[in-house]
Amino acid sequence: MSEVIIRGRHIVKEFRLGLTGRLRLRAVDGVDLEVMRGETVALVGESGSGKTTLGRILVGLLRPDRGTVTYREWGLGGRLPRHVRARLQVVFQNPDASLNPRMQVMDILAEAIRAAGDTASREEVLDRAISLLEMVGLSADHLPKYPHELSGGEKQRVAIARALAMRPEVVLADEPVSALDAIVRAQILELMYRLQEDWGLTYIFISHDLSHVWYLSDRVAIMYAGQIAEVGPTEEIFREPAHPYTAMLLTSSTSVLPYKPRLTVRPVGESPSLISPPPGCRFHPRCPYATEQCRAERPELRQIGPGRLVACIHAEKVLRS
Amino acid sequence: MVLRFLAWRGLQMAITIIGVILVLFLLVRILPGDPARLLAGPEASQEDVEELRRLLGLDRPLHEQFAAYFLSVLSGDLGTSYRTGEPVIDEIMRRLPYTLALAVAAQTLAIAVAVPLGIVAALRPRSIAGYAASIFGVLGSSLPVFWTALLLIWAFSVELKLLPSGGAGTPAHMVLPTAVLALFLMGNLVRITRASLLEVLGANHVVTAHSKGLPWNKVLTRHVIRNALVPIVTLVGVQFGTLLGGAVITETVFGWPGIGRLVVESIFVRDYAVLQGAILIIALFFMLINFFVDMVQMLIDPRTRHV
Amino acid sequence: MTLLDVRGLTIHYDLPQGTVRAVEDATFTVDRGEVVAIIGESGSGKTTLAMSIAGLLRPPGRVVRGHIYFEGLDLSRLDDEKWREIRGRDITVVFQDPNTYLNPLMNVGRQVAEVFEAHGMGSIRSREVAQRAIEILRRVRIQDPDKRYWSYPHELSGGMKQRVLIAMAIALKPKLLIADEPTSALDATIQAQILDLLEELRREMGMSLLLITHDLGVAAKIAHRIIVMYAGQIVEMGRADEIMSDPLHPYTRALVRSVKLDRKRLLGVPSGAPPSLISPPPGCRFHPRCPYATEQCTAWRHTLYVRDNRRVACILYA
Amino acid sequence: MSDLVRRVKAAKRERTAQMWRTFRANRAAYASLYVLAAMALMALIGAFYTPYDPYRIDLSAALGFFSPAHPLGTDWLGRDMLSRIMEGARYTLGISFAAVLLGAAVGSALGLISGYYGGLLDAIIQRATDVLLAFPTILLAIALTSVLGVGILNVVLAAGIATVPIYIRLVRNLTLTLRNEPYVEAGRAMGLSGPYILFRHILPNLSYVIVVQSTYYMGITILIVSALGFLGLGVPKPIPEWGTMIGDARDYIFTYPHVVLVPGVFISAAALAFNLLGDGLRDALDPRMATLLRRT
Repeated sequence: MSEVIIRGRHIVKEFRLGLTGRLRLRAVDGVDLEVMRGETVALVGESGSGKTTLGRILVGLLRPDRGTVTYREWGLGGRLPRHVRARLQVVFQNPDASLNPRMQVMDILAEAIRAAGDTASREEVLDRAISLLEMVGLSADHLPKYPHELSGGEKQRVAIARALAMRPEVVLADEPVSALDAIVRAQILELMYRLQEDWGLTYIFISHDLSHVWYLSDRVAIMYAGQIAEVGPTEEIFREPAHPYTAMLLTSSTSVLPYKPRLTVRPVGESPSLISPPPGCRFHPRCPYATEQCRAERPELRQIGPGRLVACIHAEKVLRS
Repeated sequence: MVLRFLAWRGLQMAITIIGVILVLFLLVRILPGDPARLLAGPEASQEDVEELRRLLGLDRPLHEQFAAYFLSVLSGDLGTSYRTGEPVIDEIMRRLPYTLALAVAAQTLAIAVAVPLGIVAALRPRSIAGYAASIFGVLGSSLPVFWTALLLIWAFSVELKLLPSGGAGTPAHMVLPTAVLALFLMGNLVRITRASLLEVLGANHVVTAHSKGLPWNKVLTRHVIRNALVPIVTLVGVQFGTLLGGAVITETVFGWPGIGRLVVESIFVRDYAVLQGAILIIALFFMLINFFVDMVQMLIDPRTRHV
Repeated sequence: MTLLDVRGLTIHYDLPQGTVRAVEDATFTVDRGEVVAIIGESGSGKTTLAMSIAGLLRPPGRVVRGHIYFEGLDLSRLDDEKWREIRGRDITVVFQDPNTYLNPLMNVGRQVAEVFEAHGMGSIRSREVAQRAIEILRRVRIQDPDKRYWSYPHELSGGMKQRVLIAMAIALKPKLLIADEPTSALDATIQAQILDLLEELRREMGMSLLLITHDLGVAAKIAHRIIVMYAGQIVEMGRADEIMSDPLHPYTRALVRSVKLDRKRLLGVPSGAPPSLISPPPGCRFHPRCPYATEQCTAWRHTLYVRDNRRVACILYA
Repeated sequence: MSDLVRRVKAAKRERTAQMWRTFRANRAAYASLYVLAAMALMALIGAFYTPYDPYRIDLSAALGFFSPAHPLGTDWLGRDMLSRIMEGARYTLGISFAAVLLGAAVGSALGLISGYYGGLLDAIIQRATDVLLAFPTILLAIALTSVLGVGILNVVLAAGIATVPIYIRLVRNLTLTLRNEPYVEAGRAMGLSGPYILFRHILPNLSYVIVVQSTYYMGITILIVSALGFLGLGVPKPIPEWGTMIGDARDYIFTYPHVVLVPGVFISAAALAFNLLGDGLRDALDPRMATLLRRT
């Protein structure tokens, strides 16, 4: 369980904006994160927190500007051998855009099956496509369909089947259910859970919905303004947040959670601009615990318990209150 | 912000202008035939031609020739017309007012007819205006200009004897060329107006305007038409730019002494200095208008002010 | 006490592919000062219902049957001019997506000021109207309202834009505010602030709030009563806490189960998706997905049965 | 098994059939298809058979109006107008078609490369496009023919090159959008190669837009080609390219307007049909394209 398979060190990613690329938006700013085999690690944060960018970097879809990412013995920065690339797959948020509108489900799956190197006869491709569809709760009847003939949930199931065709070890699921209706959301989350149980998948699960995180994840990384605020086991973090931002997020959430967080932090303010973030701790303008020191120094991510890290100098105070 | 934008656009335009001058320079260089021989005339002796070649600097390497050409263009010297012996710039300046007058008249007429027609067509698709708009919309851009021009001459000059068939001088001379050009412009203008208005009518902010209880006429003027103007202004800019140089055919048919006709004349008499100069001026105008359109766009649409 | 009384409201969309039965036989009331949430999945008809109450239903949508009484006045029989007076003053709307519901080419202050102009309180150019707009912007906690007055929508964050939309909606102290997914495009911490603001304004002004949402969590947080819609019909209504703790209708049960997630369990939510509203299944529209469905369900006619404080449209409770 | 394969293929056919049904519902576009088919047929027949020799001068029959012997009349040299129209169809339509093909192929290829690979190549292509876009299209075509001289191939080149920058812009912008589509990113995650993604995922989604745009450009190019002919910068005389016919006949407008009227009707009909066909194709191939086309 505790075998680290993806290791991200001091990851920095900037995007250039404006006509001349004069403005730099630092989407991810010095992040360390590890992903363990067979676990689900959730990246949680609001829009602009850098969770999507970080997720893509962790599976080698984006190259960091600084820092290193390794998957087992391979560095994720340049081109990967095909069989390694295949082991890191993605499922995206928007089911409408994640399938090529001109391809039938058959072609979509066949492409993935061939790319996985499972080539062979047409019959075998067809067999494999059907078994993939059955794995995700669809049937051979879906093979002739075009994406626009599928419902949102069905599209997302096909996208999952396409990822599974590669026989991945790690799947990055970037808000896979946020565009769906409540019941379909639950269906897809349940499917993800079952697939993980059956195939020992490792998930990097990006979400802003805390009940989904609660359902699926073993560990959570709370992100704020391009940095990690807090990392740790899901249950511990939900019960005992150590970062004031985590507490604010839990207080704000309308998700139905089994218990209220111990600490209530009234939500105020908005996330800062990543072009010119506040100095020191980026959360200090919204933080009820902020002191002079918070305005001046960037807090380091430090260990406060087994597997728990937090980037707040007042973490002990937060935990006690 | 605005200053930065201006600087950026200015730089972009400068690069484009250099490119345009280079293209025009090369166009003449790769012309079939020897420019020195052309200038000297068929009767000139071989020595005279060589002499002229040296005088014109045509014996020097290409990049030196370009540098010389470029510098003279920058100093406002577009060369001399071999036909009239006059500076090219003088000839162009004499023609420009005619082209401008025709372009302004045609564009104004097109806007005055097409924009209201497009608006009514969007609001009442099943009205007479709606059908008229669809007909104008496809017909205007499908009829060849030279043909409509000839048909109008036939109808109004030959049969009805109401208007002169060509030339310039009185306001009556302007009527037919203006009408021909305006009809051509109207096709696209009606279509864009109608489509743009339909798009804005379906936009969410219009629902908000209704939800305030705002009267329909205010919703229309403040929230629909104004927003629909953005693509219309862009198209008008492109059209006006095209008119300045692209009214070649109308000017030719009606013998209108504008810059477009100058282009055609100089092609036929192989007066390449004039051709180069005229096209350069047209391209400059075209770019200037695009720039101006961007500025107007910034006035209408605050989102474009942040770049 | 009753402010809004909707009776047998039926709305259809006439499309080339057929008639969409978007809302069928909707009957419910909203009391003064009450927060009622209409909850349903996309395509359940909840937005259509809200739009028709606000008089913003657009063709091809049309009210086929039923009445909407607002303070005893039948809104479904109102002419355009009378509607215009009520809309924006007595009944107002806050929309889902703050990015597209504001005019991108007009500064936000003027867009708020237009509400005053629309109801005969002076031109948007007048200093007095501008001042009132600034006060309203201050009321929805926009900082530096006199500076923000001149901002264009793209210069504001999503949360700020939503505050501007709320400012328009509360400017004339409405009796009924309809909020259509007011927070679903926003981040959690902003969403909480907006919900707090709405609740605070409702108390202060004594208005009623009709909340349209797909998010049971949002509904549970601020609504007194919840109305659950499925495929164009009301399937259940009752007190929010009761619905959350003890859902009766099989659809409501599935819905509640799908938001009250336990860690890593099989959830047992029904498969399938809502039916087409052009040719809905006969009888109970949920029966093809329902674990309790019997023969009778296909012949059943939509009825809301009373059970304690609850109304539920399922033959199990007949 | 084979039953499934059959169903997959049937669904593919059904999708095509659905497009065809949408297209046919647009009556103007459907009618245009017939008009264009008739014109193409006319051009084809014209290559082998015309009622009269289109180049034979017969002054005794000069300037005849419509008659059973000469359905479209004769011109001032007594040449049969119908025969000349049939002969000219090959040139006007053929040259326009070749020019659009050239412009679309070169422009799309450059736009695709520019948009997909970016970098220095993109910068160079973009600056060159800026320069070409600084000239009004018709002027660019005129300037090119004046350099290249009269000739069929030269008209194709001039009219084709004149549209290249417009295709580059369109295709580049679309490529930039498509490149970031999640299904393209998923393809990258699967380890699909750049060229494969380009041809399998980007190009097919682009191709519909290129086809529709090219249909519209057929309309515009017919006008440009005939305008060049009208000015005497097109095909060499005495080839009866339709625009050239009008240009040669313009002095007779005062006395015998039919010599101008007839070729003009054909040019207009062809241009109109392509414009209407474009609308029909746009709606049938992809309803979302209307916004896509306008945005770029």
